[in-house]
Amino acid sequence: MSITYLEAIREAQAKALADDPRVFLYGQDIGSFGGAFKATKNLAKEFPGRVLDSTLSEDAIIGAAIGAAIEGMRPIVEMQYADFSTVGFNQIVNHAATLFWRTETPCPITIRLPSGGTNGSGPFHSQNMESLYAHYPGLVVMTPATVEDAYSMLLEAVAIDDPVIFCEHKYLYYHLKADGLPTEAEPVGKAKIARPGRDVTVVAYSAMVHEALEMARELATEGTEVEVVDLRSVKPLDTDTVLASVARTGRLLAVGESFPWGGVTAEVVARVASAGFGLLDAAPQRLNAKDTPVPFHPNLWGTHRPTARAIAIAVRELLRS
Amino acid sequence: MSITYLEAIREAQAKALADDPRVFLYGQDIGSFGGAFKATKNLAKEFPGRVLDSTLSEDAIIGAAIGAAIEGMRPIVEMQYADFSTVGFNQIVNHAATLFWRTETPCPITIRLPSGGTNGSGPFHSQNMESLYAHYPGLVVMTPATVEDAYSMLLEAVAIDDPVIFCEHKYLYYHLKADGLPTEAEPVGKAKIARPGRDVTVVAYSAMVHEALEMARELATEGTEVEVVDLRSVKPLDTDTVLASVARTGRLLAVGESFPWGGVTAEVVARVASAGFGLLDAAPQRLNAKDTPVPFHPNLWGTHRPTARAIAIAVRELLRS
Amino acid sequence: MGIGFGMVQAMVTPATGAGSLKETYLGAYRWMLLARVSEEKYASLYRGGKIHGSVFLGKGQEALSVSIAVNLRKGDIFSPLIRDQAGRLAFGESLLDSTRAYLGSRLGAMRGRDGNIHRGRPRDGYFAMISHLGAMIPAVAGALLARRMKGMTGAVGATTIGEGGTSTGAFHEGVNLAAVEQLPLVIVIANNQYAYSTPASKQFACGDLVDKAAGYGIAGHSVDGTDLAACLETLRKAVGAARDGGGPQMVVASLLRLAGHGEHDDFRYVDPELRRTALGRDCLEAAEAALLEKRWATPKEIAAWRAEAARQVDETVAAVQREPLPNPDEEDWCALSSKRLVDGFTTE
Amino acid sequence: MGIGFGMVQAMVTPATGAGSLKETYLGAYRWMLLARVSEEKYASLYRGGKIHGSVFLGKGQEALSVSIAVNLRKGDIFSPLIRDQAGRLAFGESLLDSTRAYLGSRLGAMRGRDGNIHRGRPRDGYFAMISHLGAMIPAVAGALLARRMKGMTGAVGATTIGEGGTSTGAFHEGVNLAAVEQLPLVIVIANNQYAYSTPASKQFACGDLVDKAAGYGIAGHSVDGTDLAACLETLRKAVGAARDGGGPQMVVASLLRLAGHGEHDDFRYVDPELRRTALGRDCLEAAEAALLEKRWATPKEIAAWRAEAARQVDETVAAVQREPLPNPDEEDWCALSSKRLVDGFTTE
Ligand SMILES: Cc1ncc(C[n+]2csc(CCOP(=O)(O)OP(=O)(O)O)c2C)c(N)n1
Ligand SMILES: Cc1ncc(C[n+]2csc(CCOP(=O)(O)OP(=O)(O)O)c2C)c(N)n1
Ligand SMILES: [Mg+2]
Ligand SMILES: [Mg+2]
Repeated sequence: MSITYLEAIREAQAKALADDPRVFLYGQDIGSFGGAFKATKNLAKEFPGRVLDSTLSEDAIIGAAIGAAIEGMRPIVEMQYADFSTVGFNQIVNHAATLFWRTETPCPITIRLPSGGTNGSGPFHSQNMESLYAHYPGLVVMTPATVEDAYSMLLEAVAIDDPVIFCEHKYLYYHLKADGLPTEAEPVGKAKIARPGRDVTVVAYSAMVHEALEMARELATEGTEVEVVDLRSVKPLDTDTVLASVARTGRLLAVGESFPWGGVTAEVVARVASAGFGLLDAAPQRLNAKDTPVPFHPNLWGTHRPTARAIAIAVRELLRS
Repeated sequence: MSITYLEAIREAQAKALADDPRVFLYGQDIGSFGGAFKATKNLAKEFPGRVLDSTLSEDAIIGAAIGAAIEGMRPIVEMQYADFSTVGFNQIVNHAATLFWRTETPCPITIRLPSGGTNGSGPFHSQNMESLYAHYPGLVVMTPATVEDAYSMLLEAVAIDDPVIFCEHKYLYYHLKADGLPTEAEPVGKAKIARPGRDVTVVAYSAMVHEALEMARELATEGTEVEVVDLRSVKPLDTDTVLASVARTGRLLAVGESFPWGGVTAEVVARVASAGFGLLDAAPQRLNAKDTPVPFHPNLWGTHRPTARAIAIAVRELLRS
Repeated sequence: MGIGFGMVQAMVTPATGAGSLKETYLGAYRWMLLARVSEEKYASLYRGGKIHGSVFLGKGQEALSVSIAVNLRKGDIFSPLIRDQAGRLAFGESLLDSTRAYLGSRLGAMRGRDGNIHRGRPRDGYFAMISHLGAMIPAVAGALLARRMKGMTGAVGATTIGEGGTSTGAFHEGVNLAAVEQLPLVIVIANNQYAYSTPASKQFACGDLVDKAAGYGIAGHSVDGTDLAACLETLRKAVGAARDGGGPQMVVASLLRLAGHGEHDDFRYVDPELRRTALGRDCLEAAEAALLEKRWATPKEIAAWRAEAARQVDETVAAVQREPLPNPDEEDWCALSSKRLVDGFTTE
Repeated sequence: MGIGFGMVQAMVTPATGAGSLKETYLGAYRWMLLARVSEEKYASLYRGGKIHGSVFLGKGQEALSVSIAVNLRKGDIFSPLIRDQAGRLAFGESLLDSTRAYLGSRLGAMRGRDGNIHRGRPRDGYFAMISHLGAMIPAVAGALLARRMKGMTGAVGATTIGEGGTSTGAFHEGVNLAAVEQLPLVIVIANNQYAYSTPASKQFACGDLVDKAAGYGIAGHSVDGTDLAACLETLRKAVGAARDGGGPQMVVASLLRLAGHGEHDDFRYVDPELRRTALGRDCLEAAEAALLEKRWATPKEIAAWRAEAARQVDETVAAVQREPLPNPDEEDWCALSSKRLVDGFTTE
């Protein structure tokens, strides 16, 4: 059996619904229609009354999920696109994220954000928002890069008593496949060596892991062994695994698909520079998308986002330094 | 004549209104009441019809300012507290910030964000949001630390053809005083050496500049010469001035009042590590607020935010490394 | 010492139940009195520099606020806002909890992390507002949605907002969601004529805010917010209708804020004309006058109740002032309940 | 070749002016036809893989959309949404501009940076929507506020939204702001019964969306969105009332979306019953039938107009397909207009 990243997300939701009566799904068009990307296909039929179509109101959707969580439920909310979570931003960062700290009331909600660029999606259907949410205290931010992680991390997200921002990458939805669903998983908060190598560490997450792996395969043909670290979650961020890798390679490139100012790559480089300065044989580097909105036309988009080719150039440069 | 940081903000708005008929002010309670902090005191009377009280609708306030900017006006918007801009977040990051890039239509709006912690203000009236806005392309983010900069940078913000997030610090409003208003100013985008020193570079901005200066005065009595760099704007961020300072001192501590994950301090450390690795004699370090919401009670708040004392500890540690 | 859930003095029988009108009125009156007296105390502590942050008073809005709470039952949800001291107490918050929040006691529900009006005990159905106006409405709606999913029936949720708050997108999305889902939600709008300094004429253009109810397809009720009997009756109807499956109920009360926006504010912007109209009537004084007129109480009784309220407040404040303040060294500085997921990286 | 501002064929005299009903109707019909034909072409290009991203059609909504634009004048503002191809063209957008946006031509107003429905030329009063529904309403309101401040009078702004979009907070805040400021804003709500797959019954609980107008204190108009004559007349009234100082006007049109949400969508979720009701009538076919019935056009003329529209569309598409595509090396990759303020730090 072969299963896609998207199907894994569907299966995780099905399992969460089956295993725990407190789980329900909430979002636009997720009921009988099965969601804009079909991540909830058939779930409304399989779990009557537990997959609810919402109004077109992101702020109220998140607010309602918080209220339901206070009542002991464990909602999984789908934003139609990550980009639309800007409209529910306040409820996420000021209500969900502060509730436990302020009142000792847990807020176990999972917010699924279909994230990242795809062909022709343009400025408002391509954004990566992990860095914004990770900046705020009180949120867990997951960024699965594999089918297995999409499945197991989503299940873990639902089990966690805190609000989880689940950044699933649309570019991986249909193309990324695995042979089956995992039965066990690394715990959230642990990064993973996606490919071992001794010459340079490339830290990536979500879709960028695959660009990094493609680059690593290419550079392997030239005799360069790239170690690719998949962060898996960006908050918490597993500094130890990154440092251990840099200890082996002495060189670091952090790659992210979001905008260049701040964000995951800045955090990774800053942590390594602070805590692993002595491990570095060369200046640590970053590669991000360009500092403009995400362009609509594929000709532009292909340059805006980091690709295997662009990463390869950055790695070669880093190896020369 | 002595003038406070808050009065400088008022004077800058008065001058902008007087100099340019396209300027108008828009926000909650800013009309005859003069604003929650009195930053627009008397301006409604002095400039009839150009200081408008808005509805209690942050999203629409920003949206309306964008529309007015399209019509050639130059609105200055006051959010009652920076924290409430989360409700207008979408209009800021997805509409104002993308307008020029998408349509070649400039969007000259200035959004004033009364920012930062003060005694007893708690989780929802203390936030620093510069890092969130700086992450998005298409915005200029200013963080003045002095009375002079509050004045001249606000005037420059109004003159700029792009949306400016103007983070003014509430803690400085009443206490920070200068002898008068400046007649000339460093351009936006240039950082400033707030205090020269040869032993260590402390990069700060906004209220943290003053904590850093206090720390520097204290350490001077122990014979340590701290160089304090005031970033002035965090986007653009003047990497050159920071690097030049680190070239002199070999040591870097970046201090910010916001939450620890990502943000200005990560960006500063990452840039210096990338572009100035060879200049560093020790691992660059960061000091931020703690990773919880901003606490209400002063006993907790005093520990949550970086203070001169906490910075001193971090600097001493850095000097030992 | 703390007044709280189950306290005898004011175990108000909900007006929907068996209690006589007199009992209900008297009970409500005494909560109003306690609210007024406690807030006066907080205001004086604030002026004396003993309270950090802000103090917002419900002066003039006690009749409305208490009428919500006395019509709620155990198991209902109440999500108050900044002018709801009366409703909070009547819903079951102890004076101790309230005072601890203001003074930042380490022993209180908020533990000095958050203060004053942001307090609550969400798991007891007593929600803790965030500052962003309108944000609590969808939260209460979601809680009611959850109860329906759990098969729990018969409970209602009530939440309050000012006329200024009706201009927020959160208000609209929340009320609309509740309407579409036909949830037992009572939305009480206190039109106290000002949002901070902004007059109501700058917040909405409809003749009466209750005109909004039809636009959401929900029931609307108007009431004189200075008249305790009218408030009790209107809320009885509205809460009852929600409980009986009538869907969301919007109650619009007209009144005037009789204090500054917060205690830092001298509210000079309030039109003096307005203060002389019926809107400017003090609901507590009006209730007292009614009590005397109906001979439900004597002046002496009223004086005794006020003295009793003052005694409780003073005692509570004195006790809380002896309590430990928050201590940064005892904080875990962790915003997550899942401690294992803390992002523990720090460099100092 | 491009149809655009001032083109003779369809210089529609606004219905408010001197033009006869026949002239107005005929002009509007021809814009509808051009919209339909051009969108059919875009859809076929999409299916052929020649268009990146999505294609959303206004099929069934042309009568409503065009009626807005033909009632606007030069100097007015139009902020269309995803189903407004007819209104866009009638407002003065050239077919060339439209086609360039879809095909991502480097020469178009959007230069391949943004595509399809997000296009516009804001400085010409033709706003460029962001995707987030409701967000354009306050922007148009703000532009009208600015004009008032500048002392410009007589202009109106019109914007459209679907019934789904009325559930957003942005809609509420924007309409309310316009109402409080009494701006000459026409808000056209196309209740096409679905928001993507979600039926209208899941978006609002009022009987008719026009019930919302009273809640904002603004005028409301209802119209059969499948009837061109009715739409022209209703918009004539609404735009005229806004222009004459009547404040915001809310127009609610009932109709049915006759295409998928986007061209990727087979809209199987649409109730077949509904398609057979009056709501499901194709406004273009109905307009044609009316033209014939009134003898304002012969079948031959209609066929010729359609052929002419197809020729224009084909020529435009062919021309645009020869135009250069965006080139990343020629981009400045700079989101600011103030180039000196670019945050130029990159490490590669
Ligand atoms: C979204 C948002 N914007 C601004 C504020 C700041 N603020 C706090 S109370 C208030 C006035 C509220 O007026 P109203 O809703 O009428 O309630 P009232 O104070 O009159 O009881 C404002 C503007 C806020 N809390 N939330
Ligand atoms: C705030 C927001 N949330 C979600 C979406 C995704 N989305 C695009 S169109 C659409 C349906 C819109 O329905 P309606 O407003 O009725 O307009 P229609 O498509 O029927 O013309 C949705 C959910 C969006 N654009 N904006
Ligand atoms: Mg009010
Ligand atoms: Mg629709």
